[in-house]
Amino acid sequence: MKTLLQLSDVRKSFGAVRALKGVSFDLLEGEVHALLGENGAGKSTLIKVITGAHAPDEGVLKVGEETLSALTPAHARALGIACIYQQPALFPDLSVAENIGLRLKKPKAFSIVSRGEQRRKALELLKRVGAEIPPDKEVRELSMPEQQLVEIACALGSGAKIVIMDEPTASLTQKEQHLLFGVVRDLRASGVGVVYISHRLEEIFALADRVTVLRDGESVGTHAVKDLNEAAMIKLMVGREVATLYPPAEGEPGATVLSVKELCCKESGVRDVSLEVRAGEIVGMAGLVGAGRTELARILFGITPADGGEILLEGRPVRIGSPREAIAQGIAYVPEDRRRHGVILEMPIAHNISMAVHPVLFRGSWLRGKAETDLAKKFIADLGIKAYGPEAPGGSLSGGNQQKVSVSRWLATKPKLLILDEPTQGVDVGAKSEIHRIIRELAKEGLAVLMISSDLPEVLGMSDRIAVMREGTLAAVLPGGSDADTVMAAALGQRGKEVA
Amino acid sequence: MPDAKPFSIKALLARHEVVLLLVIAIEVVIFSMLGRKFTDGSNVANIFRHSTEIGLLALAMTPVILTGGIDLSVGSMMGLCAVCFGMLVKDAALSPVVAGAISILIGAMGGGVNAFLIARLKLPPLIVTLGTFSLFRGLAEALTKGSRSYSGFPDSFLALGNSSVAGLPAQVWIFLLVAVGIYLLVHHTSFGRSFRAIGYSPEGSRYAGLPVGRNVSLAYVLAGAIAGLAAVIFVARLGEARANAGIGYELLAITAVVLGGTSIFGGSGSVIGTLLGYVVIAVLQNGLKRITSIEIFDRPISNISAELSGMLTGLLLIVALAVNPLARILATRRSRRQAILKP
Amino acid sequence: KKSGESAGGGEKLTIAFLPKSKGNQYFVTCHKGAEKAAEEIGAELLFDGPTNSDPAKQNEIVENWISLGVDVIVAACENKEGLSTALRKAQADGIKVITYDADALPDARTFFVNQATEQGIGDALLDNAASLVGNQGEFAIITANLTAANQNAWIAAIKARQAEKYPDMKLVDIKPCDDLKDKAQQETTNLLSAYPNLKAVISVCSPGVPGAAEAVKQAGKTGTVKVVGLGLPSENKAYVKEGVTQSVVLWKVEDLGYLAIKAGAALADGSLKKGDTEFNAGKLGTLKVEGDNILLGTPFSFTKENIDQFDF
Amino acid sequence: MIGKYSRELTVAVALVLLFVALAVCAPNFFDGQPLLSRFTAQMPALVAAIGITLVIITRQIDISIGAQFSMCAVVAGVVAGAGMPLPVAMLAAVGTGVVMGAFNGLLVAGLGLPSIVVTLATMVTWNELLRLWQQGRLMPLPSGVQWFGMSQAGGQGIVICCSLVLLVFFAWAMRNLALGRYVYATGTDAEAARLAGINPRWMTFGVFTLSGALAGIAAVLNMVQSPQVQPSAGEGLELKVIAAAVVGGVAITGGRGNLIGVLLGLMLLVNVNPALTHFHQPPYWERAIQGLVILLAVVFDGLRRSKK
Ligand SMILES: Nc1ncnc2c1ncn2[C@@H]1O[C@H](COP(=O)(O)OP(=O)(O)OP(=O)(O)O)[C@@H](O)[C@H]1O
Ligand SMILES: Nc1ncnc2c1ncn2[C@@H]1O[C@H](COP(=O)(O)OP(=O)(O)OP(=O)(O)O)[C@@H](O)[C@H]1O
Ligand SMILES: [Mg+2]
Ligand SMILES: [Mg+2]
Repeated sequence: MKTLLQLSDVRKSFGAVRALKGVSFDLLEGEVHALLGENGAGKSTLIKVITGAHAPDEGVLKVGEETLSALTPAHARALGIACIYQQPALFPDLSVAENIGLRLKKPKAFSIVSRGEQRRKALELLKRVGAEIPPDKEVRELSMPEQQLVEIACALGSGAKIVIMDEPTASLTQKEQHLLFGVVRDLRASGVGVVYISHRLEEIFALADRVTVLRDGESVGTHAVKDLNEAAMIKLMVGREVATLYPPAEGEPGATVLSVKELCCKESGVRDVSLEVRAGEIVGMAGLVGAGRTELARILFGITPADGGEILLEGRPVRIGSPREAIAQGIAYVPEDRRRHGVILEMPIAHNISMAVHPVLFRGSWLRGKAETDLAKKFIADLGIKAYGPEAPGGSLSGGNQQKVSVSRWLATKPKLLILDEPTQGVDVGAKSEIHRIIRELAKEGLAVLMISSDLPEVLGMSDRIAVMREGTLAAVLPGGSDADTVMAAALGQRGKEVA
Repeated sequence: MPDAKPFSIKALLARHEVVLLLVIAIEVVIFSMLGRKFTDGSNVANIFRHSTEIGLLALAMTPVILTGGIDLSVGSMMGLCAVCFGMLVKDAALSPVVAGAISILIGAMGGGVNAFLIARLKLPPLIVTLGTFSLFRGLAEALTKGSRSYSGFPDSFLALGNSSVAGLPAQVWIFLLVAVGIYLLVHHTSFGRSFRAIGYSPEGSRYAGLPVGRNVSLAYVLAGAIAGLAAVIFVARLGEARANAGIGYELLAITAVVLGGTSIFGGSGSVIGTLLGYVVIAVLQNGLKRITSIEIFDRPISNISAELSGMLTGLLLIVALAVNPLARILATRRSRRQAILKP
Repeated sequence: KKSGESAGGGEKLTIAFLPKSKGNQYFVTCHKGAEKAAEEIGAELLFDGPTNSDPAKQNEIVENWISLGVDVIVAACENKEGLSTALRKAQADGIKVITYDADALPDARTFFVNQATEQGIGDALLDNAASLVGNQGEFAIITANLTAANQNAWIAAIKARQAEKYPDMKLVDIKPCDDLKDKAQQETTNLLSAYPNLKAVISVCSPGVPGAAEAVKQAGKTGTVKVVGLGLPSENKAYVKEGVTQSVVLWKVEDLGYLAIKAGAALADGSLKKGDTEFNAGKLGTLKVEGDNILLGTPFSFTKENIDQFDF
Repeated sequence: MIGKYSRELTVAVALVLLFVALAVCAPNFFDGQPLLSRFTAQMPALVAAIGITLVIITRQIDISIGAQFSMCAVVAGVVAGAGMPLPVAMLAAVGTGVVMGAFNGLLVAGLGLPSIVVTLATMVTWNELLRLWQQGRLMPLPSGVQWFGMSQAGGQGIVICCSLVLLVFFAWAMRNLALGRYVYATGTDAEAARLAGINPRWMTFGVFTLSGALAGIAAVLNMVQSPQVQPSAGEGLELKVIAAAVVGGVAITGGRGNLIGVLLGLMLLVNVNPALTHFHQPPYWERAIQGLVILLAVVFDGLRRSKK
C-alpha cells in the first residue's frame, strides 16, 4: 500500500504552550487511522499542521511524493487534503450551498459559479451524509449538529485523497452516525486515507485499522487496532491507571444549596429540568456535545434568563436576570470557552482574578492595587498557579494555569454554588489532576459544585451524583459510582448500546 | 514555561510614551531654531488656548476607544451645544453659568442617545455615531435656520476663553482638571478597569459579571458631556455661537488618541498617551505657522502651515502605527534567517 | 526677498494678510495684489488662512500673529462677531487692523477697505437680474453655506432691495452648496424643476456661478432662466460667452488686495488717520474715504462684451 | 426569500413612498430633463459606492475615498488640461486611484493596521496635498472632455450606462464569480476563509485597490459632466457612500450586503434633499434627516437581528 502522508518529528508551540513536542505519523492508502489522546494532547494541533492552518516550528511533512517544511491551506487543498474541523469552519452569512461550493475543489478566481450546479452538488452531498438541510438556508440558522453535517459534506465533496475528521460524531444523533460510518467505509474502499479522531473508543474499534496515541504533545506509539483492547488503549492514553486519578469523596453532603424545578428556556432549548445540588457535593453533568448542559449553566448564571420554572437558592426562590444578579446570589460560573469568556489573555492575572469582585474589593470604585495583588498572590499560592507573578498577562500561561486563574476569579467571590463547565478541557494531565484535587477540596469546604464535563472518566471519577442531559432535558440522575455504560446509555437514549 | 523574563505591557506603553516625548522634543527644538518667537510665553499660551477643545474631545474619546468603540459625533455635538448655549443666554436670558451647565447636560443627553443605541440595542458604534454626527449637526442647523448666530456675551464669560489665570489661559485650567479627572477614572477606578476589559473582550466581561452596558453607556455619556463643555469654552473663546462649531474636530481627537498609543480595537491605551499625542499635534500645528524664513513650493512654510501640519499629522499617524508591525515582521525575518544559518 | 530675522517691530514692516479661506481663487488673486503692494512698500507679507470651514481657525491665525508681533493685520472676516474678538486683542496689543472684503465689528478695526458695500453688491446683483427678467418673476439664490456671515448680509441686502424696488419679483428659495460646484449644479437642477416659473438664479458664492450655469445649460433653459452671480471672470468666461450666464458681478480683485495692503501700511506709518476723506493708493490713484470705509469703487459687471479683457 | 431581502424591500418601499408623495405634491419632480440630470449627477457617487461596499463587506472601512476621488479628478484634470487625449486622462485617474488604494491595502492587509485609522491618515494626507498643490483653483478643461466630446444627451447616456454596467457587473460578480464569494467569505470570517484556502490578505489588498480604481473611474465620470474640475470635488463623498451602503443593508461587521441594496440606499439618501426642495421646504433639516435615515436603518437592523 502506498503512503499518502508522512510526518516526522513535528513540533509546534503557542507561546509558552508546547502543543506538539515531536510527533511522527503516517497514513496509508485505504486505511482509517485513528488519533487518540486526552483533551489537549495535541490532536487538533497536529491536524492543523497537516491542513496547513498552522505552520510547524520544526519537522518535515511528506505528502505523496512532495517533501515540505510547511503547508498553506490552499496548498494542502491542492494536494488533496480535506478536513472536518472540531469547531466548524463555516461562513455563517453564506448559504449552505455556497459554503459547500467554497470548500470544494477551488475554482479559478474568475470562473463563474453556477448557482444551479452548486445547489445540485450540495443537495447530492447532503443526501450522501443523510442530512435533510435546505441548501439555500444560511448557515447561521443551522444547529450545531447540522453544521457538523455540512462540514462532512464539504469534505466528502472535495474529492480528496486524504480526509481528516476531528470528532465528527461528537454532536450527531444515532442515525446520522450510522450514515457517517457508511461514508467512512466507502471512502476507505475507494482508496482514500482517513484520519479519524474520537474520544469514543467503541467507534475506533468499529472503524479504525490503526491507531496512534498522543499524550501531552508526544506520540506514544502506533498500533494495529486489532492488537489492542479497551484497557490497553486507555493505558496508552493516560499513561497510568485511571482509577488512581481522582481524589475520593469524604463525608456526607449538607443542606440543599441549589434546587431547580421544571426550568425552561425556549431560546436555548432547555426544557423541564429539575435538579438539586447540596453543599459539599459534586454533581457531575454528562451528555453529548450539544445536549444543553452549557445552556443550563448559562440559565443558572443569568446569561440567557429562564422563561419558565423555578430556581431556589438555599430554599429561597430567586430570579436571576444577569450574571451580576447571579454573583450577588452566590453563584459562580467557570465558563467552557476559556478564550472567549474566561480569562482575558491581554490582562494581567491579578486583574483577571479581581474581575468579579470589583464592588467588594474596590469600594467606592477606587482601585486598590495592593489589595488586588494580595488577592492574586493568595490564589497563585493556594492553587499553585505557575506564573512569574500577579502581573503576568493571562496569555503567557499554559491552558491548565489559565483554567486555575479562571477558577480563582470565581472563588474570590466566595460563592455558595460553583458551576464548572468543562473544567479540564485543553488541560494537560498534571494540571488536570491538580484541578480535580482543588475541586474536591472546595467541596469539602462546603461548596456546592456542579461540574459539566464531556470527559466521561472525569465525570465518573469525580461525581457524588451524576446528572445526564440529552436534547435539552435531564435524561437521568444516577448515583455516584455508576458505570460508563449506564451513563452513555442515558446520554444517547435507549439504544445507546448499538453505536457500533 | 512562564519563567520567561517578566514581559510587561506597561513597559511597552512607557516606551511608546517615551517616543512621543521624543517627537515633542524634536518639534520644540526644530521650531525654536527655525520659527519666530516660538518659545515666547504668549505663543506657548496660544498653543494650548487654541487646542483646548480638541484636547478635551481627545480626553473624552479615550474611554470610548478603550471600550472598543468610537464616537464620531463629538464635533457635531459641540455645534449643537454651542447653539443651545447661545439660545439659552441670548433668547432665554439665562446666566452663562446656568446655560453652560444646561449645555453640558444637553451634551450628556446626546451622549445618552449614542449610549442607548450602542449599549442597549447593541448597534455598531461607527454607524450609530455616523448617524448622530449628521443628526446633531443637522439639529444645530435647523435650530438656527442655518444662519443665526449668537454673540455679545458678557465679558466675564468671554474671559473664560481669552484671559489668563496664574500664567495659563483660563480654559487650560479646566482642561487640566478634566485631564486629571479622566486620568483617575481610567487608571484608578474600577470603571477604567472595566473599560479595558470590555475593550479586550466584551463577552468575557459580561461573563465576569461586569456591568458592561452601564459602563459603555458611561463612556458615551461622558464624551457627550465633555463635548458640551468644549462647546462652552469654544463659544467663550470666539465670542460667537454658531451651528458650525467644532467641524472636523472628531477626526483630530481620534488622531490624538491613536497617536497616543491607544488601540483602536480597544483595551490598551493610556490617558498620558492621549495627552502626549494631543501635544504633538498642537505643537506641530502652531510651530509650522512660525517658520517664515524657509520656503517650499515657492511659499514660506508659514503660508502653508495648515496644509503641511495636516499632511505631517497623517504621515506621523501612519508611521506611529506601522513601526511596531514592521519591526515585528523584520524581526521574524531575521530570526528565521539566523535559524537557517545556525544548522 | 527673504524675510530675515526682523521679528515684528524691527526695521521692516510686517503685514499679515488673512483671507476667508485659502483654497479659493478669489483670495489667491487678492493675495497676488497684496504681494505687489508689499513689494512696492518693501514690507514683509505673511499670508495664512483657514483650509476648512472651522470657524475658529481665523481667530487662531490672528492670535498667532499677535504673538508673532506683526505690525499690521489685514483681514477678511468669515465670522464677523467671532473674529472681532481676536482683532480687538490685536488692537489692544498695538497692532493696526484693517479689514477688507468682509468687515468686522467697527470697534475691532480702524478702516474697512470696501470693495463695494453689502448694499452695493446686493443692489448690483438684483438690479442685474431684474433688468434681465423685466423686473418680474421668481428667482432663487445659491449661497455657500447657511452660516457664512457676509453671504447672509448680501442675501439680506437683496431681500431689502427686492421689497423696496421690485414688488413683482419673488425670492422662492435659498440653497447652500458647501462651496462645491457640483452641489450647486444639483441644487440648481432641483430648483429648476421645483419652481417651473423660475426666471433667474443668483449665486452669491463663486463656485456656485458655474455650477448654476451648468445646470441651466443641461436643463436646456439657456436664456430662459438667467444666471447672475458673484464670481471670477476666468471661471465663468465660457458660460458667459455661450449666453448661459448673463452677468458676473465683481470688482477688480487684485486691486482689492493691493489697496488693502497699501492702506495697512499707510495706517502704520501714520499717513492714513481716522477722519481722512481721501487716500492716495499708489497706482490706483486717489480714492474716497467715507467715514471709516475706504472705497475701491463700485462693483463691475462682466458681460459677454467685456469679459475677455480680464485675466483673473 | 422575502425575509432575506427584507432590507432591500424596506428601502425600496421607503423610496416608493417618497416618490408617491412627490408625484402627488410635486409632479414636476418627474420632469424628464431635470430627472435625468439629477440621476446622472449621482452616477459618480454610485461607482464610488460600489468600491466602498466591497470594502465594507470584507469587514474594513475606507474613509479616504472622497480624498481619492478628489485626487483622481485633479490628476485627470491636469492631464487633460495639458492637452492629452481623454483616454490618457482616464488612465491617469484610474492609475492614481489604484496607487492610492493599493497604499491603503498595503498598510491594512500587509501590516495588519486598523483600516479606519489608516484611511483617516491617508484621507488627511491626500486632501492637504491637494490643497498645497492646487489651492482650490477651479481647473478649466478642454472642450473635448465634456460629455466625452459628444453631445450632452449622448454623454449622459454614456455616463449612466458605464455606471449601471459597473453596478450590474459587480452585483453579478459578487454573486456568481468565485472571487466574489471569496470577498464575502473573507468578511464573514477571515480565519475560516484561510482554512478554506482563501488568502484573506490578498483579498483585502485587492478590495482596497479595486476601491481606489473605482474612485478613479467615478472621478472621470464626474469630470466629464462639467467644463471645470474642482479640487475639493470629493469632499463629503465618503460619508455619502458609507451612509448609502449602510442604509442599503450592508453590514458594517462584514460579510453581508449587496449592491442592489446600495443602489436603493443611495437613491433614498440623495433624493431627500431634492424632495425637500420640491415640497418647497427650507433646507435646514437636510442633514438632520439624513442622520435620522442612517439611524433608522441601523436600528431596523438591530431589531431584526435580536428577533432571530
Ligand atoms: N491557537 C492556540 N494558541 C495557544 N494555545 C493553543 C492553541 N491551540 C491549541 N493550543 C493549546 O495546545 C494544546 C493542544 O491543543 P489541541 O487542541 O491540539 O488538543 P486536542 O488534543 O485536540 O484536545 P481535544 O480533545 O480537547 O480537542 C492545548 O494545551 C491547547 O490549549
Ligand atoms: N435543543 C436545541 N435547540 C437548539 N440549539 C441547541 C439545542 N441544544 C443545543 N443547542 C445548541 O448547540 C450548542 C451546544 O449546546 P451546549 O453548549 O449547551 O451543549 P453542551 O452539552 O454544553 O455541550 P458541550 O459543552 O460539550 O459543547 C449550543 O450552541 C446550543 O445553542
Ligand atoms: Mg481537539
Ligand atoms: Mg458545553
